[in-house]
Amino acid sequence: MTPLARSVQAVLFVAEKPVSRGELVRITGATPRAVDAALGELEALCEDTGLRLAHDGQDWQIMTSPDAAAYVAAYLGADRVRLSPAALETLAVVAYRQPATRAEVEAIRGVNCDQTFYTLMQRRLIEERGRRDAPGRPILYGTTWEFLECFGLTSLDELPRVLTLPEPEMRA
Amino acid sequence: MTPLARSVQAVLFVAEKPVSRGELVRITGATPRAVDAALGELEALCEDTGLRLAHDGQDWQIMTSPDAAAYVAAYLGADRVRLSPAALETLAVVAYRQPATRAEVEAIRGVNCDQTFYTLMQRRLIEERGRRDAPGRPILYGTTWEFLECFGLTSLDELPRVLTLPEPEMRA
Amino acid sequence: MAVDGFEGPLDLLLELVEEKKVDILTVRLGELADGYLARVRALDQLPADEVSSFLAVASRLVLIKARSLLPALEPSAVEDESETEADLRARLVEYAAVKGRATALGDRLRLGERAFHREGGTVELPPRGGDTSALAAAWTKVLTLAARPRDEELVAPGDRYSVEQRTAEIETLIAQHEALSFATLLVRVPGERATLGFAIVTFIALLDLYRRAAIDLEQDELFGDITVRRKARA
Repeated sequence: MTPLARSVQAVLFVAEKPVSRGELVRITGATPRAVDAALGELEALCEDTGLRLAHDGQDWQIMTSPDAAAYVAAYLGADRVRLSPAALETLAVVAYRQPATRAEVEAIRGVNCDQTFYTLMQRRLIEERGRRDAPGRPILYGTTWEFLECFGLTSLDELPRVLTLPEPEMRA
Repeated sequence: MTPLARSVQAVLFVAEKPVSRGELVRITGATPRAVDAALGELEALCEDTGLRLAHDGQDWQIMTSPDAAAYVAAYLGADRVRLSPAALETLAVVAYRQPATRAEVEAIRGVNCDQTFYTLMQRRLIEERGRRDAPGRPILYGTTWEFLECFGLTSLDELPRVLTLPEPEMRA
Repeated sequence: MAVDGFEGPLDLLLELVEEKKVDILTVRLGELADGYLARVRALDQLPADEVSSFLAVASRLVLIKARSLLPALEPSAVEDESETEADLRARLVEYAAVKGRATALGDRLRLGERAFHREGGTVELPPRGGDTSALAAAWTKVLTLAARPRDEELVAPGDRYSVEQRTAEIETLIAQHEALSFATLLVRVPGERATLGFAIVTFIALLDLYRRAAIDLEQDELFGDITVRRKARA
């Protein structure tokens, strides 16, 4: 393991929230390219261990591996997250289309989604992501780190692929 | 890496304090001898990385490697309080409503707050303040001197005033 | 908000497609119209705020069916493009994909194979540099979330009307009076304006009675009152 990758690993270990690539560059004094390489090295090293390197855009965090979940939950006394089918549908639309407005989610699901948005916000699975530059400037929503964590994903690229139907055009 | 070593690694990773061998045995359901082997495996794996497996008697903990210390200090020194958004929310509820019970904070936030209470207690930002004279005699929490210091306040009266939303009913 | 197991009109329509065991891309949606109306009628209650969306899909299905029965029935210029069968099908396909994804996410959740992060705690530095405005913002956020209405408060039980029940009421009335005005039927409590939910349920009940040939509907002028007339039994 290179010294840089070791330092990045140590910093991500003590961090209490995701650390951006920019911050890693600043702290280590390395070039962005070198930091990327170190992250890649760390990611490969985590394979087959109890830890994973996860990222959301350019923010990075070390997480536990999903197959160790039962033991970690036993240690932490953590509750299992439960979501209604309705909340899961709303979450699915936001996760796969993000950022998305509430009106877009409602257009797709064909129902009012106030309650499910409320539930998902409370559970921190989705969050506000600015506003769309359109009439009324509606709020945009995206998924959170807790979402990745809750579903044991290391990045949004790992979202399960489902169906192979052509996706229709989005009507905002 | 064996599945047991992976699980032990994941548990030690999330733990914010040393975990005893006995606790690891209880959580994993493995024999003490198997847990020892897993710890040995983990120790060997940590060599040449940014992390170390440390122990004090039978208590085990993952720590950062000394040669990464400068970067860890650079990261932590930049802004020492790095509370997760969840921890910040729990702290906000305790700070503005104190004294408050855990059940009250959970009723307001709508989610389980065990972990964030633990973090805040560890960081000495909140502390116990006796018990409420109610069924079950739940523990009351309030903020500490360190909280005032950390946020640069001379007293709680200096907490920023916030909106005038009606305060929600507490369902303790 | 689930309506007898259906989360909205698309959910119900999708189930009908699946019941027929046909491909969503080839099924003739108009053929589902009768089944759809029957299922909506059988629901014991529709929340007032969702009636319109069920109704919108129902009317679209009926229109598609009518066009298939009467090929000469060209779409009028007034109807906007979104009224086509292709558009409804596209929405249904998209919704089916969403359902599949939701199920996949739900499966992951059930497996419980989640990840955990570390909250920190090994470093024994006295905490410093807290941001009071971030703290205040967090408190505001908690208050805002906590102040939002919860599910059980959204629809008061008194505001729920069942189409079944309303249909039965109108049948009783029409048995007593040969003809009634629509305006009369909208009066639930004398002197009080009907709620939108009550009006919509009444309207669906009338459409249903008309479909079953129990009543005739007459309207002399655009936006004029509608006369509901008992239909002579054949």
